[in-house]
Amino acid sequence: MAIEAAPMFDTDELVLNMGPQHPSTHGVLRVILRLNGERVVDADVVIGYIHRGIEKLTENRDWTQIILLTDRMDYVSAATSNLGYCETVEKLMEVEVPRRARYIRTILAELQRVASHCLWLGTHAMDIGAMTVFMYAFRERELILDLFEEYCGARLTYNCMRIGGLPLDIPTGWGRKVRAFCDVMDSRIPEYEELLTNNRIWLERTRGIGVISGEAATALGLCGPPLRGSGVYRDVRKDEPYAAYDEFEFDVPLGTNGDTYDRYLIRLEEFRQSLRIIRQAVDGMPDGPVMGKVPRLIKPKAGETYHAIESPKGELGYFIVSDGRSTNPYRLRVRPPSFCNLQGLKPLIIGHLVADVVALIGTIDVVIGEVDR
Amino acid sequence: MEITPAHYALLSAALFIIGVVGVLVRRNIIIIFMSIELILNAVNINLVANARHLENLVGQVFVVFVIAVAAAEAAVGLGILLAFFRNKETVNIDEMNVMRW
Amino acid sequence: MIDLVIIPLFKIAVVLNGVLVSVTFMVLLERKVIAWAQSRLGPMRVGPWGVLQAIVDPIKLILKEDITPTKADKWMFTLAPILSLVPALVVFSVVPFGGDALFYITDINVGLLFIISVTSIGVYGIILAGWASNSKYPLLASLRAAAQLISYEIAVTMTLVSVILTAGTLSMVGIVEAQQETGFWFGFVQPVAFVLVFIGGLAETNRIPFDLPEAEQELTGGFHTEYSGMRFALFFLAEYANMIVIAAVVTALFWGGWLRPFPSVDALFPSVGALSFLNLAFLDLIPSWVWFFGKMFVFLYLFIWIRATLPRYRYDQLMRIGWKVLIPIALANIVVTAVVKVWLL
Amino acid sequence: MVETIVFYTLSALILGLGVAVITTPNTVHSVLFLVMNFLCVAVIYVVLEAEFLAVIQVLVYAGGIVVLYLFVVMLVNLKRDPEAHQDPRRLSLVGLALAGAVLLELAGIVVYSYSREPSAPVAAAAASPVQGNVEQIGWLLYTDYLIPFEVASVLLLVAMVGAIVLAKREL
Repeated sequence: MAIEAAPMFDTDELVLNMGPQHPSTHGVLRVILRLNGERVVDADVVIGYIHRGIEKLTENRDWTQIILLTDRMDYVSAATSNLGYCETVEKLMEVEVPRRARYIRTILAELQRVASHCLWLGTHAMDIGAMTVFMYAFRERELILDLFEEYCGARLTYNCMRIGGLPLDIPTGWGRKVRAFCDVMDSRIPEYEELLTNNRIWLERTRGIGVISGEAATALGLCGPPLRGSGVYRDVRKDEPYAAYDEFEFDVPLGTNGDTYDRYLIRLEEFRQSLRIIRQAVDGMPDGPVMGKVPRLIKPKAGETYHAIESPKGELGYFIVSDGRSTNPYRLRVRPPSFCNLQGLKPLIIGHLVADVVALIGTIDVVIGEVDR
Repeated sequence: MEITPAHYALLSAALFIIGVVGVLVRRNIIIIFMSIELILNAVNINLVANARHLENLVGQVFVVFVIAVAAAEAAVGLGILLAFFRNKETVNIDEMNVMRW
Repeated sequence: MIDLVIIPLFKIAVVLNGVLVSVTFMVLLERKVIAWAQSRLGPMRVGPWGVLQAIVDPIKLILKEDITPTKADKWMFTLAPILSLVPALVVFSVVPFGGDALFYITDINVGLLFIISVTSIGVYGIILAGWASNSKYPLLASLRAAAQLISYEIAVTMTLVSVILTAGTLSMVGIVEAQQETGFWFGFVQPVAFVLVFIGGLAETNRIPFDLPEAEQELTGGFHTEYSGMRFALFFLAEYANMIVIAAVVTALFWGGWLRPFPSVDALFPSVGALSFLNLAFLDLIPSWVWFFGKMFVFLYLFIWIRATLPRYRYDQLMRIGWKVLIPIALANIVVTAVVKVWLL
Repeated sequence: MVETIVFYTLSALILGLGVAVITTPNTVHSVLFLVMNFLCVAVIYVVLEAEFLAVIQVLVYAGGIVVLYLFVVMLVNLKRDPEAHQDPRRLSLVGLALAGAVLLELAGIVVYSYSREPSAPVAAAAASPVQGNVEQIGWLLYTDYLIPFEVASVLLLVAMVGAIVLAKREL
């Protein structure tokens, strides 16, 4: 902690320790700020407070048990973590996943994206002081959790995918309920927009705050909405389609200014695009099995592979090495989008005020469970 | 016992002296500023007491001016103090021995 | 003796208790209204529709452990909440709740100035709380608070000057009576001043969108981060008492205080015989204090509504609004008022 | 009778708090004592039938100037007590003696002048066209004392500009 050790040479400077216990660091992120008045001169982002060694744990679990561990990484978006892991192992084993399973996976992943963005919108608005948006967004997230509960019985850590397909087919009438949810959500997005998009205070708090250029964002390795907010076209769903994304039509929203407001607009647009995908998937749902032909004992042949999906936070990649002998991975490494996006926090916050730090932690949408693993 | 202007004048004198002692004895310049405020208040008490005694509100008008001067003095004084503190890291009056920095 | 001591003491007791009790119900109201705004129910467990929550909340706060941080300045730490609450309560001594002398504690000829000056002391509670806690977040918050309160106090005071010019008196009762005489509430005569005072009031009571000194998400609660139990409750009381003060002042200065609405319906429609059925004299049957509290309630509701709707300003934006928007408008308002008053009327 | 009690209580408070202001080692405490002192002085003004000044005293001194002091005390946030080491050149005792001499002189003047027969009353105040403390002060300020009043406003403006120039690091 270089900042702590440094002497306070200027009397106007104040070292402020934000977190790990702080209402707005979204978990146990710790940011050490050096302030001049209220302006951030220097910052140090400290992570690791809920490091649980998930990557190491996987080396002692068999391949199916690991799905359960992936739930605990990005705990507000468990389905996409499941999806990424399962697809990586399937790629390693060269298993064919039935089309129906891929459709359902897509629906689950997009519902999860909407749920995760709801949580992001609520907390982000809450950080900037708009408390009602929080409740509105959670109201809709609740509907999604109900859908998940009906599908797999869990509300947060779903464990809802299996290598080679899905553990369960969708319940009867579930598709209709998803359609109904899409209609509800469509009518609710204008409510958020009404409260925020043209709100003068919201504009003043987000426009021109945390501007990052496309080149800088690429150089920092940002991904997901923070990268697209700077106008860089990168979406794994389009670039390297997985699940059933190649069969659906959707747009990838791009920002122009790369500021907090653009990132906000992009996520709002992603709500709409996700709903568009869900509708297409529900309407075109094929019949058939939901589980592919997978050996009873999962034991991929020796080799290594990397596979990425677009989680709500950005590019979620898994790199897996199998030695082909044991029933657990030799090495599993996650490329978590939150961790990579957190790299952008320090350059973003320097020069801004304390209040903006909170807004910027919100705008890059980190889940510390995924950062620390 | 009736309270005469003399009582107020004595109160005023005593407060005045407390202020003077503060200015002469303390070395913390903020305390010295505050002592000056005490002195000004002592004067004000005297003015108001005599304004009532003489049934002439001019005394009170003077107090308004004194308060204005006190406000100006505090603003400029503390501005100087801040500028000084930024350069020398002290508020000790004895270390204020340069005319420029 | 009775007139001089007993009756004022009785009135003071009634007002103090009234304020403190209404604060607890204010909290309940706020929770309920915000809950409705957010499509929730709010407190429902204690009593019918959660009404008794207003009583349970203070009991909880009183029973909680009262912690003093080890390195805090103990005297200051205890004094700060008191310094914060007392001015908020003292102000009520000149608020005219009704037309009759029975409904206000006293009417002094510098009433409005008295309110301004006493509320300006409230800032000590906040500054000292931040300083005495010996902790960085409260200190930052209290520096913010001091700057904010002083800035907005200037704006509000400047604005009130134009009201004083219009009314020609500093007495609170006198101002309401001036509105009775002219027949127009100053809210219609001085709409700009009303808006400025209301915005300034939001800022002085640290309400959203100006709640920077206690911004939970930035400063973990602000100047009262280190407080708990009863001492925290005092800050809480002070904030809500201040809200009631602002609502009462706005009511008295701009919306006719205890006067009934449409004071001069005859003056508005002098020749329209068809409107004679609009005889609003029956409104006189409602006691004056009911009008006062009714109007006050509207503004308190507005406070809560705003809190449920708006995000928070940033510190520099807040200062910019205070100094570069509110104060110039207030000054212009004074000039316009003076010109109109001297040459045009 | 009431006035006597009030006067002596307030005097004791004012002088006690005044002494506290200049003797307390902690500057923040000192500032707080100063506020209380000013509030007591405001009460004295009320006793002396100067309500306007009492309110102005609270508004300007307690609500403005002393907040400024408090602000500065917290900003400079001393790490080293200025009184920590005695400066040999500093002659505090001489200062105290000097103050005592001034006190004696002042007391002498007060006692001497007030113990004499009151001289012929000073010219009574010109009949003011308005009633009430606030109105009368306002009248005086805007008629007889208009020029000083404007000068005072210029003084405040100069002080404001000066304070900003001094305290701001870069303009």
